[in-house]
Amino acid sequence: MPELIIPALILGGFALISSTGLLIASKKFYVYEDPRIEEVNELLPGANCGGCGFAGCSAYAENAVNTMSLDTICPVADSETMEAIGKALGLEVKVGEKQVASLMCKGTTQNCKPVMDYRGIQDCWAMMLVGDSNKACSFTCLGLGSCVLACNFDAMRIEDGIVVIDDEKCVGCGNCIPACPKDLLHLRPVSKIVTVSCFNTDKGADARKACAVACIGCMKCEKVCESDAIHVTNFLAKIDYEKCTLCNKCVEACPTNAIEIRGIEAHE
Amino acid sequence: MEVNRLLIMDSSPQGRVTESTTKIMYTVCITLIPALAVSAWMFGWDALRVIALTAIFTVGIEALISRIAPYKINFMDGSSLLTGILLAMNVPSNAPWWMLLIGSLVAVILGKQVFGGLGQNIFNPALVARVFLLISFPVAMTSWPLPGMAVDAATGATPLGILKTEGVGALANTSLADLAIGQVGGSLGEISALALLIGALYLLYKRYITWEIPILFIAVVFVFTGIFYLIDPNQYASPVFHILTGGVFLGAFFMATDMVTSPLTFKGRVIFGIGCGLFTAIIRLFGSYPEGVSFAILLMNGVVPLLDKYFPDKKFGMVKNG
Amino acid sequence: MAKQESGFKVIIVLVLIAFLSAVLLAYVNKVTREPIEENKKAETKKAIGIVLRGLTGYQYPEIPQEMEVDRSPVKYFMAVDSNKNILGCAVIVKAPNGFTNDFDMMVGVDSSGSVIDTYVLDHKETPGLGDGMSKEPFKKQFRGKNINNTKWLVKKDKGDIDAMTAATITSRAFTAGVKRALMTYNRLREDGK
Amino acid sequence: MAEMILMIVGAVFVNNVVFTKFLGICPYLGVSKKLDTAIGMSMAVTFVLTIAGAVTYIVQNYVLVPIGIQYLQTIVFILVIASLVQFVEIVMKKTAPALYKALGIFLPLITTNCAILGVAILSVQSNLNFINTVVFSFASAIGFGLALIIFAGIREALDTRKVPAAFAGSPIALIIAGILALAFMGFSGMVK
Amino acid sequence: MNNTFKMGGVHPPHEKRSAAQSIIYGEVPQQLLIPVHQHIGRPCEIVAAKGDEIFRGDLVAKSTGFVSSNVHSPLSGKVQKIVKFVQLGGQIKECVLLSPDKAGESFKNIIEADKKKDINIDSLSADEIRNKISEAGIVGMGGAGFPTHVKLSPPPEKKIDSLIINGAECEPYITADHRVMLEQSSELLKGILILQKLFGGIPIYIGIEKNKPDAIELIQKETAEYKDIQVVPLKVKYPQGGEKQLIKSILNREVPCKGLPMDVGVVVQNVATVIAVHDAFYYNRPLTERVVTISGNLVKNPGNIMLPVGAPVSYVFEKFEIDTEKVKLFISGGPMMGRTSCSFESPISKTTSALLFFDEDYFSDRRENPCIRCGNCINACPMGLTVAQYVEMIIANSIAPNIKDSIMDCIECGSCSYACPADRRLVQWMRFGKNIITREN
Amino acid sequence: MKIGEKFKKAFFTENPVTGLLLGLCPTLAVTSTAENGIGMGLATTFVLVGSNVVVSILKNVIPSRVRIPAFIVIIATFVTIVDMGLQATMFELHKTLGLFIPLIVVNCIILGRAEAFASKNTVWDSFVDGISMGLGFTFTLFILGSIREILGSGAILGYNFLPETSPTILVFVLAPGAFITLGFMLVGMNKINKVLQGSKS
Ligand SMILES: Cc1cc2nc3c(=O)[nH]c(=O)nc-3n(C[C@H](O)[C@H](O)[C@H](O)COP(=O)(O)O)c2cc1C
Ligand SMILES: Cc1cc2nc3c(=O)[nH]c(=O)nc-3n(C[C@H](O)[C@H](O)[C@H](O)COP(=O)(O)O)c2cc1C
Ligand SMILES: Cc1cc2nc3c(=O)[nH]c(=O)nc-3n(C[C@H](O)[C@H](O)[C@H](O)COP(=O)(O)O)c2cc1C
Ligand SMILES: Cc1cc2nc3c(=O)[nH]c(=O)nc-3n(C[C@H](O)[C@H](O)[C@H](O)CO)c2cc1C
Ligand code: SF4
Ligand code: SF4
Ligand code: SF4
Ligand code: SF4
Ligand code: FES
Repeated sequence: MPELIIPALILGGFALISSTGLLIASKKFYVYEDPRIEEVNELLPGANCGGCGFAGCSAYAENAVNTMSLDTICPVADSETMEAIGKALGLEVKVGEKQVASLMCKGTTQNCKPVMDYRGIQDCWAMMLVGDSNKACSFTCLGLGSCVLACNFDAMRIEDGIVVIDDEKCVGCGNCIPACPKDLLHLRPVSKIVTVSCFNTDKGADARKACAVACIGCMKCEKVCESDAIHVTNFLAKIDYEKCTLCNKCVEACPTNAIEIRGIEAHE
Repeated sequence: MEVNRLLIMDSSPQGRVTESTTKIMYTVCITLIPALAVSAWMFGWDALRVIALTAIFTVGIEALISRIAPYKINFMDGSSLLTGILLAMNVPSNAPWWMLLIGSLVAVILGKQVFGGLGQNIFNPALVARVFLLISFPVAMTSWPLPGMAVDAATGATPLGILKTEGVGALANTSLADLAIGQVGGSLGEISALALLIGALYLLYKRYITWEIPILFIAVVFVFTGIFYLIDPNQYASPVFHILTGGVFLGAFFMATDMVTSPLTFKGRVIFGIGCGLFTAIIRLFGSYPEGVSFAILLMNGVVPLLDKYFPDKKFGMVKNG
Repeated sequence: MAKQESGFKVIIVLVLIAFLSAVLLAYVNKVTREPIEENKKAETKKAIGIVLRGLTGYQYPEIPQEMEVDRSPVKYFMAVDSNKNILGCAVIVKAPNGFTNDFDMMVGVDSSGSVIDTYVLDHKETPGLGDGMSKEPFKKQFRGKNINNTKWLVKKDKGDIDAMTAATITSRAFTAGVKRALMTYNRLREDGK
Repeated sequence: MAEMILMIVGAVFVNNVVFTKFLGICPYLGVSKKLDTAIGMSMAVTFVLTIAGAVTYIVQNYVLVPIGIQYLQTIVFILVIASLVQFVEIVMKKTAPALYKALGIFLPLITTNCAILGVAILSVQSNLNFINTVVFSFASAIGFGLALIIFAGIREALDTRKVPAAFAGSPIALIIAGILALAFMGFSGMVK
Repeated sequence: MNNTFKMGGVHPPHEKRSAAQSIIYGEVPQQLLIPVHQHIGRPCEIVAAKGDEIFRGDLVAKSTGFVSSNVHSPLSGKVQKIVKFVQLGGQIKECVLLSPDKAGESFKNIIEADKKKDINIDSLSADEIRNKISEAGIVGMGGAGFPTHVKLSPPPEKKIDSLIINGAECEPYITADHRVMLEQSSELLKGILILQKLFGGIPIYIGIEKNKPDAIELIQKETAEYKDIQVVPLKVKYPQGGEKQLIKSILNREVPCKGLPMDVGVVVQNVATVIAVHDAFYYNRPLTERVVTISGNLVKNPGNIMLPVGAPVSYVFEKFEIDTEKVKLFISGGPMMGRTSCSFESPISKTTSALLFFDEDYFSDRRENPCIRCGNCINACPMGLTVAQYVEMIIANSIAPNIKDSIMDCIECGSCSYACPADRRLVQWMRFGKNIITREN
Repeated sequence: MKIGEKFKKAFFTENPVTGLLLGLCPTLAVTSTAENGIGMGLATTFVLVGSNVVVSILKNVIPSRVRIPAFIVIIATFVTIVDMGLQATMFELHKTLGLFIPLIVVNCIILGRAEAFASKNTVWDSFVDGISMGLGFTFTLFILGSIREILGSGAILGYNFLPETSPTILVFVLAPGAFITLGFMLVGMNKINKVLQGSKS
């Protein structure tokens, strides 16, 4: 019997010493912490693997609470755990209609003539250092894909010299918007498929000369719209998505096809 | 006036030097010819066979990879050819073809392409391959056909191997002149210090390599082994012997200077050269391996990022005087 | 937020778990102690069986005896028959200066002082090179050699032992080890043990 | 003295914890993406490993061996190390917040770093005396730190290189560790 | 005496093929497209309106602040309209389209009609000088186009003790400054005296590269009697004309990082700028025309021409027998710092020092290859920057905070790209990096 | 979750080694032969299952503040049992696995599963989790061990398929080979995972 009891007593003793020691230490050296950090920490797997890029689970928890974001996902936790963490922090998925990025340009190389043979760094911002525009229209999409690089969801690609967005893949994170030196991207509700695909504020004649499908500011759309949803300022039409009823009247009225219906397939 | 053709738009400057990566790489290949000639003279056709095989293997493997890699690889830019030649210079002339194939695979894939190809690698590809082979096939990699016109299959140890296994006494009849011109055993490229020097001088003249690394490398090996020689000449070989044997010249002039895997800054290169020399000497004097050059360079390759980061060069305007 | 248990409960639970674990382990230890001891003995026995191959009816002490040779400790099992006549000896020596390290080997010596066989207990030599020393082609040359009829150096050092290809260093260490074992035995005989 | 130097060289270069003993690989890969983190981690490991070496020496030689319960080694060591780390963390947080900011976040990681337990067990196994245990633990930690810092430097540099997607991240990290291990083999045999 | 800077630098072939050609004057062009924005600083405000009849020297756009500059009309005529047009250098900006009424007449006659004044510079106060320069819309003609009156108004705590006149002209091909020094040396001297007066009689150094021995000799002769004006022959090395390098070469002072010449008590002015200053005072002439070198491998008769600001590039085609059919690349400025352009109708501006015309393969056009870390760029960089490392960071979008200042220190001289065997677009990447850093702030 | 699905996850997509990069030390250290790999894998599986079950039984008893120490003690108990058991029954294997048996305690997989899974799930689920994760681990070790053994010693599960004297690529049984092989294995596993995930959607 003693050969069972003695080790048990010794180990029990170690456990006693260490737990009491820790308890006392944690009382004596108590430091206030946001209780939610501990809560998130509890929810985390506690593998302390450093796989998330933070130095251990509590560092991850601290970051999540302090920044109130769950951008980095714990590689060990399953999706339920992540959801639970989200709940604990009150970080819920934003309700509301899904937004997608939309390009305000139709200046493909057919519609808008190239004006230079650009050979520098293949990046829109870099190109802007060498020239303002590689096509006749000074507002055109340069088609070198700075936005594509910024998109983490593989939702964009370049086709015929302009960027094309995949509404299915786009999650509306908006990362691409500041990535465009030409300010050509904006977010719209995914169902609002009628958009003005032009950003040219030049006078009608100049715009027309630069690009076959430019908005020339003729005001026809504004006149046919029954919901007061489209307005022309600075020779450029702009749609108020809140008011637009998708009646398509403006699309039919536009003489240059600057207004278009996007992603029809996706919607039918 | 309508412009009927599109004008080139590009960033300044438009002017460019006439140098190119390809030109540099092939030039280095050419500067290795004297050393190759010496080894062909010493080892006969076998030397040429080894060189031809590694050259074909490295370039061929890279060509195959260029077909499947998601990025562009210019396998004719001479860098893989150079890797192949340098690998050949690092193996004995009787190395069997399959060993050369494994070496080439390691050099091109493990040493270079997994990092993203030319310029992206951290470690010297040829040396990764050499150390890989050395550790995998120590027998084949440390016994050498005896040089000279003899074609018989006699094998022997390199001077450093003899030093390691038999001590200084056994070296009594190896003359330093023999070492300098290559009358000793060794892998293809490590036998003739003089022939290597000829090529290296041209590279220095063309500024394809800088003096810091090779000079400090050799100097440190000399000084460090010299100290021990002075302490006990019966146990330690002379410093001249040390710098003339093994891969010191090959390593210092052609491998440590690989621009891709050496530091960008002057201070970095100074430390790099000293480190290479120090580790070479330490491994030779105290380690189990007879030769330390490859290990030393690989080790220093590993700290190049730290050197680049912590030893920047002086910038214009760093001194306040206004 | 998770509920805070009282400090007392915390301590009790942990101590209890530790307590129970230790009981369990002590029990397992009790059960396994015997077989483990057996295994350890069996290993020694196997080694001795190999190095004293051919001898029969010998006994040896459970715990090896120790002595110093060349300022390094050597262990040995004297093999005796039931009348305490020495049949041979299994000597455990450190072979000095192997390629990576010193390594332990056991050398069986017959009563006349010749090598019966060798067995490497634990080594860190390179697989494929140095570890050839536990293989037949290398091992067999030592059998029957004794301290006087052989120059205990490798051929390279002008001795009688054929080194393994490309593993001279290991061969040297091994040879020195065997020599040390033979010297141990001789010393023992001289001391009249 | 010479012996001690040899032991240090041995633990740092020849028998490097990471490259030849395979201890602490998880944090080695996990905490080596940034140089700053790697330096912090190295210091924390050095700190804890040295203390752990000393404490486990005492536990082993003054408790386990006298009573003859060496088979509880693993469980006692890990308990002691875990509590020790947590204790240090709690105390450091209160008394030295600056140090805690620099090192504290690495402490929880260290509990489950097998380098600590591994080195503790190794030094017990090789029957070192107290001073040598402490020195050995410290040198092993330095070896870990050296490997970690070199590695982190390379990985940071890799950010700017075009590693193919298939190899990016852990695969290339392991390959680099492999090549470094190749290079470290040059030291083999230096300390017998 | 080997005056040069120590750090970096490259030696591109000089190609000064037009050096012996004296400045010619053409006839008045049919149309002028006067760029409204020709300087660094705040854009100015257009004052000319469609239909206005204006005269030579009239204001077409007005400065809108201290760091801004007036734009005047080089010719009299009628304002057709205000249009946006692509400038030399690719940026699209507003221009005033003017139909000169004296189209076809000799431009030289028009220039020489400017009334000469005999002024007494001793009577001018510093502020008067600055105001005059500001009025005249003078901007740096050495390339950057920084408003000159700003450079001449250092804050009081920066004591200016030396003035350097930049006649280095280190760019290949360009000979405009060289010709100006030869043909207008007395104007240059008078201009210098005005600036010397402005700063209260400080010593003047005129830096000229040794590949212009005739200019060195002439200016030395002109200034022989002035003890405090010294001509400094400079070693031929690019970018000898960069102001920081020039200061180092001549005074052995190093402008601190992020600093300006005035931080080491120096102001640097280009020779043409100084002559513009002279013209403003002696002829009451605002800056409306400049000497432009026309050269390149497709130019049969390389030369130098005085052009009114706003003249389209195509204006020079016939005069210099340019094989326009073959032109695939044309550069405004030199091949090291000049900018490519995509339209032959773009107007020249106050800072256009040269127009160079080349065919497709003159500058071998090569792809950007991977950096092999050869360090050539680092050795070439006159600012001592670890270019390759910075650029890799910029590409990877992970610029270490401590190198941001260094990136901003790049003077975009092009030495690095010039030296790079892998044809990396280093300058463009550096500019891209600057762009990222400024966007962050 | 279906058991089949669970196993697929444990073997491929969420494989402890190639997916989560945990437990690397034993993975690298003991896989110079396939046999050692299996031995280590099974030993770990035993500890994993044991600790998972016990933790899930005790999940409501253990106070959260001493959760980690308590788990470690439980795990260490099982490890010590394995240690002694192996020594008693498979002495040779125990010798080669050596130091790494006690280190199972700090194998992050085990604590990770105890925390992430067993402390929140039923005994049965934890048992299944332990088995699947453990076998996933074993599977990886086996593959890695096999590759290294074939290349490095010219043998499959101890059986030499090459003639005695033919050279093998020694590096693969040494430390560098372990890292490099695992590196390439990760690439392969990622490819497989992509295919598996592709087939799902
Ligand atoms: C990876 C490697 C492992 C080696 N392992 C051993 C070894 O285990 N034993 C040994 O004696 N020499 C070993 N060597 C040393 C060399 O083979 C050395 O050249 C050899 O011992 C010289 O002896 P030789 O005269 O028989 O060729 C090794 C060398 C290398 C490169
Ligand atoms: C924001 C800014 C402020 C400047 N302020 C002064 C100044 O106060 N004094 C001065 O001498 N130069 C000043 N400069 C001009 C520069 O020193 C330099 O001459 C100008 O940028 C053109 O130089 P470069 O032709 O060498 O490129 C300033 C430049 C900038 C961009
Ligand atoms: C790389 C480089 C080269 C330059 N070369 C010249 C030159 O050759 N001649 C010149 O007048 N200015 C040159 N400059 C511009 C000068 O730095 C400086 O801005 C100018 O001399 C100031 O005079 P400004 O304001 O009158 O133009 C160069 C600038 C740089 C950055
Ligand atoms: C001076 C010089 C030395 C070189 N040395 C080596 C070398 O030792 N090994 C090698 O594989 N490549 C060498 N190269 C070629 C090339 O840089 C190498 O393949 C790159 O490391 C591949 O990215 C060298 C190139 C130059 C210009
Ligand atoms: S960056 Fe975001 S918003 Fe833009 S396309 Fe991609 S997913 Fe859509
Ligand atoms: S949308 Fe903007 S960023 Fe995207 S390719 Fe077009 S110009 Fe570039
Ligand atoms: S362009 Fe900038 S980085 Fe390049 S050499 Fe000139 S100053 Fe240096
Ligand atoms: S010159 Fe070009 S190749 Fe050489 S280091 Fe600089 S960027 Fe790289
Ligand atoms: S198993 Fe994770 S650190 Fe060793």
